[in-house]
Amino acid sequence: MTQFIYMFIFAVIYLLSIAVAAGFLTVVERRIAGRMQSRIGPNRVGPQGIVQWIADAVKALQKEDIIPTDAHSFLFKIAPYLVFMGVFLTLVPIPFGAYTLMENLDTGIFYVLAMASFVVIGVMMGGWASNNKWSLLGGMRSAAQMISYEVPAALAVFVVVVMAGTLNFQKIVFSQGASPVDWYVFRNPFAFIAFNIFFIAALAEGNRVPFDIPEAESELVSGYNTEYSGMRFLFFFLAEWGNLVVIGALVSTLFFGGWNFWFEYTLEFSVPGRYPIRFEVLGFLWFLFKVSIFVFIIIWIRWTLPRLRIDQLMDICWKYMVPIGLFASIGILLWMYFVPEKSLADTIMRYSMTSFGGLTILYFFYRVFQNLRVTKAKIYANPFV
Amino acid sequence: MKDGIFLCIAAVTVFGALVTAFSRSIINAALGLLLALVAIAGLYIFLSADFVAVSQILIYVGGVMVLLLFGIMLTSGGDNIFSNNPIMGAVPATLITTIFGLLGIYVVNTSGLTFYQGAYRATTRDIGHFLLREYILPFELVSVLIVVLIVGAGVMLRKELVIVRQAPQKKEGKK
Amino acid sequence: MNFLFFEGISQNPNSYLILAIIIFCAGIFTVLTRKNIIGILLGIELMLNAGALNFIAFSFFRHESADYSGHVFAIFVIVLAAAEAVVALAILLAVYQQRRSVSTDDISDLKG
Amino acid sequence: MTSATREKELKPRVEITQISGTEIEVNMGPHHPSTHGVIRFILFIDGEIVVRAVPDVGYLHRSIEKIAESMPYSFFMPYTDRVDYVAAINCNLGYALAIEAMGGLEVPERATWLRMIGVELNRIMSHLVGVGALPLDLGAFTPFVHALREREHMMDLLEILTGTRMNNNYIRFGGVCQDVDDEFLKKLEKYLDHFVLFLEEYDRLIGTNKIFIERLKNVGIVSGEKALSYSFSGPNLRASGIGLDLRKVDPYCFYNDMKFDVPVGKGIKGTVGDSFDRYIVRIEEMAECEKILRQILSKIKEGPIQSKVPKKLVLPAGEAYHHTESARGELGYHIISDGKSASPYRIKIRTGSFASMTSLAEIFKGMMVADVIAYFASLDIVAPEVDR
Repeated sequence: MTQFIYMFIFAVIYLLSIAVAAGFLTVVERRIAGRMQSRIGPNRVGPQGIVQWIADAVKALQKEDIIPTDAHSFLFKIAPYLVFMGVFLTLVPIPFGAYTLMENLDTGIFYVLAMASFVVIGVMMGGWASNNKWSLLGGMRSAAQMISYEVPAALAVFVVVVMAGTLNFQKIVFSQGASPVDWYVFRNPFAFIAFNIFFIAALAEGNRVPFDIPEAESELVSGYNTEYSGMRFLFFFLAEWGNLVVIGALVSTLFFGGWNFWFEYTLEFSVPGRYPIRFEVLGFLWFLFKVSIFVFIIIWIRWTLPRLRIDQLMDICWKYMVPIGLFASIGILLWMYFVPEKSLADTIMRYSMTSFGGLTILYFFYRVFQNLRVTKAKIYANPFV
Repeated sequence: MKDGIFLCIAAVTVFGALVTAFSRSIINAALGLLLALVAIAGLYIFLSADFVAVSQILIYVGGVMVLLLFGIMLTSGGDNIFSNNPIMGAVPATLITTIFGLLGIYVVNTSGLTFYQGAYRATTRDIGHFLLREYILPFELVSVLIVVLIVGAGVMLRKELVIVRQAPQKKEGKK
Repeated sequence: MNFLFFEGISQNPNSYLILAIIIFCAGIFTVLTRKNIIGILLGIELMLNAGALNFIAFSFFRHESADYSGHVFAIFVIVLAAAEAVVALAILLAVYQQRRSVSTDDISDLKG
Repeated sequence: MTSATREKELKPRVEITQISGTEIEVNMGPHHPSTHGVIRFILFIDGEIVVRAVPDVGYLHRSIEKIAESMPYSFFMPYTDRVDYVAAINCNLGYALAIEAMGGLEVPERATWLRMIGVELNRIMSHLVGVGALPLDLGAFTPFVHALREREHMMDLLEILTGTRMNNNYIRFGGVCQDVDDEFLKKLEKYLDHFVLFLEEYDRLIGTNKIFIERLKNVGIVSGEKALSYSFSGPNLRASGIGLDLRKVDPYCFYNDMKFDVPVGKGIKGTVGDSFDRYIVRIEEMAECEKILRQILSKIKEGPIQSKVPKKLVLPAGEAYHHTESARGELGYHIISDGKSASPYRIKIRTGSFASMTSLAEIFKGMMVADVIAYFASLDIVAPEVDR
């Protein structure tokens, strides 16, 4: 019985933290968007506007909860909760630290892929039940899109699962090291391809630009959540921004070493209580840092790119990402067979991939400064206005 | 506690199945099925089959149910969706169902199987071993089936377009 | 009938088997009473699930040693159910495009 | 691009047969985020494909032409601002030139230069809104804000020039309403230096974006003959490969002396007359505007800004049609005077946006919903100009 009470308490803590994280992310996103658009963004509520999200939430809660006359009211009511549930449940097996996780599920990543399907159902239901043609179009688009992009996402996950030999998140983290050369993304070219595919597919699953056609505000007004208001809209909202955390956490766990922080997790630590608490805290912060980098990249993409048309979206999925994913998943099998771990070829590949990644980042900054020089633009570095 | 949860899940399963069976609107029936499928996944976890449970949700909720809802939404135009399923032939159906039910209870009652106490164990790796060692032939056959399925779906899609190009003329003739 | 086989109702195989019977009967009833083809498909899914539940239950309670054949069968059932749903819906949509109906009454050309 | 691949790309994506036969009638507008004001299309869609489209105008009709009949000629000038609020001075100019031609009024040289500054600045501002709203409708918000930021600077300049930021009501019969000092001209020149850089930056940011190009190329192709038959004018016509610019063909003000090119669509990414051409023509036209402004700055001289105009203006009986090149194409004022009263007998305004609207029903056929938005945004239609 006490076990269930603990479970309940932890669930509530998770729920609150995801709500806070999602709310905070909306402010962060708006501030970043403001920076990118030569404006300030919300900075009035609280210092630097960091509690703007509370004001937004309170305002949204005060709104009348409108249910359209001819809507299927039960489905209409339940859809946002299904979507939120789908996102929230994916957090269960994701490790934020050696012990900071809800349940070390044996089916780990497979479970996450499964829970994402609740989102599809919820979005479809919401779109259909609204009795609005734009919503219906949005729901249909989103179902088609999410189901399609589950295929490349699963293929990319397959690469990691083959390398780790397990579906379990914690074991995936253990089998990667702390330093960049040990991260899966830099282990071999196929894993690098898989990372790219997974990241793009995750963007599409999370309905983020450039794949946000289900809620394309310039085409479908607001897609599946057109008719929603108040509390129910807030849940769609929470799910969308909670999804950012989930995507970031998944990418950094699967490809970027998770919470592993510059020391090796030895067997000695696996005994409960032997693991130093400072390591746990450092690991947690390190993980959050990685997650926030990916969240930033996602936000950055959102405020940079236009969205695709639906046939282009499907082309990208089925003509490019699925074949490339298949190539990567076959390639990784051959790689694992012919290049044993810690062999010379493996080591060379790790270091060359890592330096390749580093050079890519350096090249990016070079290009940025090049562009700045050509256009004679100025950087305003101070984030606090 | 465990029993209580089990009873709750069992009740949800039965409720979902009954909604599927008796609801008049097809969309409610589909929802009932969704509920039953998720609850059955819960039952699988009680039976230490967590991998199967997750597969159930991944494939049924993420795949089959979405397809079914798609089908429902595409094929029922607006108004008739709530009332297009008059329960027909209820009496013979009830009869047949009762016979099957009684048969099942009789079999369960008189099977005389020996049961052992089950215990929870992690299963993913073992299922993998079973699939790729003892059931490799069915596994590969399923792959072939799925390839046939993909090709077949593609072929059907092409056919649709061909049929449809002639369709408007036919319609005019009928009118 | 030894209803309380082991301690606790959730540790009792018969409770799962009877649950499977109920689900199966609901599936049969659905198949027999629905006019809508999709409705019939829903019933078939229920029946398949009842079967899979039985497989898992037997795998759990019938073997002392770890034998996952039941699980494997259940996975096959799930995969085949998905395949069947895809084919059925493809056929259904093809029929719908020609007939503008998904009712079994309207699709009776092959009836003698 | 080889001819085979081009042919493949040009083929309609889906043949317009009844694919599933279920047409849904959706109502895009009058209140829709991407119809820019209140324009309405009734789209009959089949899945994502538009089978039929019925554009519907008139939701922003304010009877401006009728109002003109009940007031003196000069009182109507503020109303012309509201014909196209994005390029207000352009609309002022057309009206003023028509009246001046009819009444034989003189315009001082400096006034004409100032008019041209206002018109060209306004044209740039209008095109900025056009090329900003295009990525906005394709889902990218940031370029829109960047374009509006620049427009904001120009509004500051216009404020110095005309006294207001929007709906300037700058031009008077026989002149302009206020003069500027040399400081303004210096500011303008300094701003133009910045604007060239911005334009290049903007084009690098947007015009080379893969998704942006993919969304626009070969979408909504309007060939040259088609464009003429739709009575397109302005940038939309020039994007279809026909270099017809009223500033060159039928020059007014001092455009005769100006050296500038008329950019035409060349189909650099796809086909001549596709949506990308309409984008790139506007970008190039802004660069031309910048050239014109520099020439004006080098030629402008001191002098009076207003000629003598009778208090009560009564035009001789007859009619006149005067057209100018506005930001959205030919802007023509057809004025009929009965020769007795101080107000026009009838005014008819011909606008570019309304002409562009005529193409929608035909072009939308067989498009995807997303392309509908892209095509419509690339036309740069402003709702009040459609309805007046």
